[in-house]
Amino acid sequence: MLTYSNVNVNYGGLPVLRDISFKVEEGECVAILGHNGAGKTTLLKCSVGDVEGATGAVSYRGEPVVRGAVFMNSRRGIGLVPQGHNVFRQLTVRQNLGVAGLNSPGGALDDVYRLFPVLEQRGSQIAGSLSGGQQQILALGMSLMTKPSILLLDEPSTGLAPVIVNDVMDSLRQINNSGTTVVIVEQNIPATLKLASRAIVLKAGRTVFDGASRELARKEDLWTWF
Amino acid sequence: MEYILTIMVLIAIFVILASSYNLVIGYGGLATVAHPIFYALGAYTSALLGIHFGLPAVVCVLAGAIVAIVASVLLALSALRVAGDYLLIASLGFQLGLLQVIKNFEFTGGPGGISAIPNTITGPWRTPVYLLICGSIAALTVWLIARIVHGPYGRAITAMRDEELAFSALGRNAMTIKVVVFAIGCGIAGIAGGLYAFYFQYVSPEQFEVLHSAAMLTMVVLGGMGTTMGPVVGAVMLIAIPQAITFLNLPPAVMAPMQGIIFTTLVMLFLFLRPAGLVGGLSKDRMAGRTATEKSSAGAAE
Amino acid sequence: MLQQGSIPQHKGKAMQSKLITALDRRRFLQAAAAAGLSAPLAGGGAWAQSKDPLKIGVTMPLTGSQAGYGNDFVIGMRQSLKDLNDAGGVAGRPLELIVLDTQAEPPLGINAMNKLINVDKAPVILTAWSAVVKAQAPTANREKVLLLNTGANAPEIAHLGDFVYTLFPLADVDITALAKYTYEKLGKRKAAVLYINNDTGIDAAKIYKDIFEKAGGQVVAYEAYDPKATEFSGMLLKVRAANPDMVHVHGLITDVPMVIAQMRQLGLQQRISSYSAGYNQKLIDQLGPAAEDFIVTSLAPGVNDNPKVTEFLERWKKEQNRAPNGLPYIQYQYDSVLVAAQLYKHVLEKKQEPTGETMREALLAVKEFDSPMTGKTVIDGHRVNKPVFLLNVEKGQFKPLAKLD
Amino acid sequence: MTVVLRVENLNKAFGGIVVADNVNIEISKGEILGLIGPNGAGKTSLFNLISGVLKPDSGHIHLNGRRIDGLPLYRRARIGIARTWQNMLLFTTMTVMENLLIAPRSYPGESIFKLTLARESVRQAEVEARKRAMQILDRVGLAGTADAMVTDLPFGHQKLIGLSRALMNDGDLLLLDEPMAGVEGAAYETMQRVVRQEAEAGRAVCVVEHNVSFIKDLCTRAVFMSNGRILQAGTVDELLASKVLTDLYFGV
Amino acid sequence: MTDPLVLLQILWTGAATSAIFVLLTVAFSLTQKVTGLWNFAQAGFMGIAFYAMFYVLNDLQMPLIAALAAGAVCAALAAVLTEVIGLDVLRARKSGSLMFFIFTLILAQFIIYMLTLVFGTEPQTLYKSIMSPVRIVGGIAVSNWDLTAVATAATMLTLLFFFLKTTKEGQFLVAVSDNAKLAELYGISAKRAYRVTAVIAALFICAAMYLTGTRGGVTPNSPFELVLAATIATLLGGMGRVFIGAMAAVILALIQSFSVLVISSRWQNLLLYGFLFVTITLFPRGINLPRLKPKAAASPSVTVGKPADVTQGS
Repeated sequence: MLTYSNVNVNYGGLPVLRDISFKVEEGECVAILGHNGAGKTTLLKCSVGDVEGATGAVSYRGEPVVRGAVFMNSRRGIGLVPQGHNVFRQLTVRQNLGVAGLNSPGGALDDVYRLFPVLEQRGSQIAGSLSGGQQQILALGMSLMTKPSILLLDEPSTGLAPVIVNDVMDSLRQINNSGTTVVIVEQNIPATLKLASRAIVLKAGRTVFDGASRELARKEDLWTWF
Repeated sequence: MEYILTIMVLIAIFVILASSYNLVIGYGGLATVAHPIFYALGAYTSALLGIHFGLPAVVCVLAGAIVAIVASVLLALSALRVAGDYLLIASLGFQLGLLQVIKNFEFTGGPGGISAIPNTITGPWRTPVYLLICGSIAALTVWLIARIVHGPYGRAITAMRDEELAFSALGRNAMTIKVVVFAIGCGIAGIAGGLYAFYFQYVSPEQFEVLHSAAMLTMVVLGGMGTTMGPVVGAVMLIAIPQAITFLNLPPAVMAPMQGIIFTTLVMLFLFLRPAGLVGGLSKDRMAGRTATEKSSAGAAE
Repeated sequence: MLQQGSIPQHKGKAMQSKLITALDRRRFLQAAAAAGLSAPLAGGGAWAQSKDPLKIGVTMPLTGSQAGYGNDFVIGMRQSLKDLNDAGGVAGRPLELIVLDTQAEPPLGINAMNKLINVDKAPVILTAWSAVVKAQAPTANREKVLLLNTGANAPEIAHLGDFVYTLFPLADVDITALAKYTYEKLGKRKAAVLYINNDTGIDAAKIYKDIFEKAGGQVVAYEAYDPKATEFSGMLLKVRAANPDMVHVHGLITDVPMVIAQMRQLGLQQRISSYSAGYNQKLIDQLGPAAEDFIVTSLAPGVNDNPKVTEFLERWKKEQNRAPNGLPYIQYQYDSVLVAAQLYKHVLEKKQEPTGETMREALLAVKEFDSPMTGKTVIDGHRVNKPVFLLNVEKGQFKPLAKLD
Repeated sequence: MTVVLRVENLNKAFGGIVVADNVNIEISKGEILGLIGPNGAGKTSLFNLISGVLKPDSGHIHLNGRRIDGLPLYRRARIGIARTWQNMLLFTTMTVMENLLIAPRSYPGESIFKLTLARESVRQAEVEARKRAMQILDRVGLAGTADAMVTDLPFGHQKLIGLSRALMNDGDLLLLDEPMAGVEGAAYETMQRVVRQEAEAGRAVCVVEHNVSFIKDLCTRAVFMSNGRILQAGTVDELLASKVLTDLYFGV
Repeated sequence: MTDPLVLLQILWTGAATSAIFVLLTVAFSLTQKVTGLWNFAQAGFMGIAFYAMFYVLNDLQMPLIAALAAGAVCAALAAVLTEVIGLDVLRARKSGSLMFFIFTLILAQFIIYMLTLVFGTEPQTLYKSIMSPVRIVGGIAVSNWDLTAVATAATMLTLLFFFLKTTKEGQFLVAVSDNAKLAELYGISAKRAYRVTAVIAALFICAAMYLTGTRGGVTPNSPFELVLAATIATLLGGMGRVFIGAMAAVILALIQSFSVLVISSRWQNLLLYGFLFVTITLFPRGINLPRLKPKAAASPSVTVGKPADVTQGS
């Protein structure tokens, strides 16, 4: 569904991604792990064409990802939830969801409300005034409004209380079970490994592990990767 | 010949202005548009002192510079707390407001300006002597600014502009540097004002309208912001080109707008083709922020 | 001949003179063509080439907000020039106007003047617009070039120095007359004075106020407005509250119609006066019936007072296909060239080199000049006096109201 | 051992996000303290609080017994806090040498008065600073690049320049924010060597680093942070062996 | 002076004439909100709109509707071209704000010189007459122009409000102005939003120039004054708050009108610039008018990931 082949990215002399190749299959749930600076965010950005000067090929359903026009990739069904509670801060919750769903006729509002009842309750609240956890949930809900076929998440649990992290992960599981492919970048490794069946570990821009989550847990040199 | 010399005096004055503006905006990274008002303060102060107290021209010009410095420090202390676009707009308000004050006071001659500024040098050698004075001061300004920006002080300025946070965290006081750079730049503009007043013996508020800061800015950018010789080249070109165009003997109704069109077209062309300016060489479009690569490298660590 | 002695010296002065002469000639040809001189030039080509023209510098706003006047001023001058040259010029030499643009802005005025003095070597320069004259004065005094004002009226012009003279009566002449007339003849007691906040307005408004109050009247509102303003309601309502019985608006043709329009729209029905800048058909066009009973001054006789003016106007209409902007001013422009020619004549007759100093001496010596369009010009120190004509708008036209001496 | 830095009951929150939750830390002369924890744990924020980029909501910071939490950023550097940055924050339009010359604690060239009135002292300071800068560059093996633009250097070298610049400040406390991120090979070795030397020379060093082997090799003591709180302190081995922390980190 | 009729008259006339100011402020402020730019090139678009109308009315002798259409189309075209040829390039280069500032300012000057070349510098009015019929309503003079101005401003503001609130394209603008990068992730093209904004701004500019040109003379240079006023109102309203900016425009106009009662009218401009300077130094985020929804403002705003780059946790 999503294919990376020999992707390389450099920022001002620093190689951020080196020769990354992997495939995400339809319906999979993949975790991408690695410490700060390992290149995880860049990796995600490549799949919506938001990285200048990336070499190699990223393709989605056999078609290459359009470079430099994020909105076109988004319309094709690639949903990215960026890091840092990215919501339209000046709009209400309902407006946020509305705006996100504008390009996907039919609407997924009911599904989103079923998944995240809190969004319905907070419908008229200005998004910027939500708590961090609620913003993260809103961002997730907004992404679902685009009815993505593949959902890429960048550290959805950052700054969330542990209880909420569980909620978010549960929702993601439901989303994945309903047929949406999920790729998740996380620092919160335990929660992520419970969710994802497959893990990819990046270190300094290279893939150092790609396999089943259960296998990862057995690795002896785990600490040296992080 | 005399006419050419007069133009050269004007060029010298604008070299002083553009260079000092470059110190503030190019090297200091302080985006203000209030430079003409300091030029005005210098001009008015020296003109008024010359007329009412008959002080020697040198004293008047220096007093003008001091007034410009004092005003610039006042502006700096209130406006340098805000940065970027805000500083731009705050300085705009300062410029427009102070000019309005000058226009409305009687002792400044109101909107009509002051015309009876005493002549300090008489005789056929007046313009050559002025050219010598203005030229020397222009050269001195360029030299002084080059010295400032290339010595240890300039290093501090550059570092401050490059990365203010790291700069402060190394023990350097960014605010002091900003205020001092601003004051020096504006003080030099004040001197230019004094020279103008004594040479042309006439000052009026229109000469210091905010659009003139666009002209000065254009000189700086066209020549090469943050370079020593850039503003010099810019000032020479921007004064000389319109003068040269007047020799084409176009009908007047075409002349003025043609001058403007040629001028703005040139500026836009340079803006797009040589964003770093004529003298800019290899330095990048670095005036009001970092370049693309720097920015993304800052974000590269996720 | 008399003047020949001066020419070689003039010619041999500097290396660049050749280039400049070439430039000048080209400009002259262009100027001649522009002024419709091409036909007589063909006939008089022989003398035009054999003898250097006598130069008269002109600095006028040819572009910018005042260009409408400035350009017409120059047309007026060129008509005068044509008539002079058709009649053989001065002492057999043609006259030449070298016209530079000031945009009515002081720095450009200085710049243009420098060019006229240094490149074109004109000993006499005709100029107008108060701020420009003020700015040029130090240069004139320093370089000893005769600067003649042909249209600015700031009273300060009388005190600008030894080389600055006016051919145009300053504001104290017409404004004094108008203020007196308003009090004495129109019987107004409470006046409001609105003026543009620049050289034109400030001094004139002061004079109006002084004279009106001295006469026994009361100035109940005295307000300045920014030259760039387009919105006057607040000021006008202040006037309305003060309830004057006469309003004097001292501004330019760019703003006076707007002031009057907004005034009428706010329900102020008082009679309005202005000075000669308001003497412009455009104002009536823009205001329609609201312009009725509007009083302006004129410092030159009109069509009814002087047949030459009628002739001049007809010729203008024929050549330009329209009426001139600010006719009374343009009459002064026509006459100003004649004054300059008379100065040249005097200097050349005395076998002097025409320089700023000799031209100035000539001015003081001749003192009285024929001025067909505006009546005799008598140089009285740094002032001139002329009769003041008042006009009133009746049924969409300026009609003579009074002549005040 | 002399305590160089003492942080007492430090608190800081942005809106609802707590970056420092009653943090207490002491670092002594010659010690290298490792600061580990997941992303968002508040490690960099702690550096920012100590160096003065951020003002704490409450709590005290002492350097060599002197309370410093009220001082502005630049004053703290002058009394002896040197730090590096996660994103390096090098002066990108300047050469390597120039980057270093900005950094000495005393910099008379910063004063326009000294520049005009005490030229000689400025010159003297300049000469000394250059000498010191060359020594430091020599130590990191980059003496040859003194006149190169920093942006022309490879990433690992830029990191070393970031460190060298901090070393120009000869104060007692050195804060290193992810010195190893993106660094490999020879540069890695150099970094490790230089940091160790600094500690041996008597500085108190605090390192934020994800590279656990680096922490393991260098640090005698480490603290584990999460959600702005210090969860555990001890030797590196203790921390790594701790079931709680490993679970927290990996949940295996 | 304290005659209530006078005060009412000032209020009415001030409010009516502020319509021009309001329309231009909305154009400027909306552009600033969506694109994040201080687009001084709008001074040029104003000139284009005016002279297009002037040309169609006076030289082609066509009806008003054609003139308005021509003015709007020409201004919109210029605005969109500026986006495509100029601003997009600078954006792609990630130029500093000073570059944008110079570019828009120089472009405005360029357009103004072009217009000068073609139309000269004489002040022109759209119609020969600048008089407009007046009726007295309860002792207050109300001119047709006043009514047109108020109606135009009110209609256009209402339309804009509903455009932004209810239409898809309008919501795109809102999203892009809030966070362009994020909007792209939801399939919204920022470039397209910028262009739509340029067109809307052109419509407002055209309406404003119609009002200006029927009230007094316009020269190629006059838009500079106008754009300056719009900048100031935008700032006082607080950036990104278009409708509050429009309110600020009305209030500023009224303050100017009323100030005449206490100070000489020649000091009016100083008042304006003084406001600008004080506001920007004391309240760089604009004067905070009490929010209509106090609850939303009172609840703690979370600034995750915002507290400057350096504070991002490791």
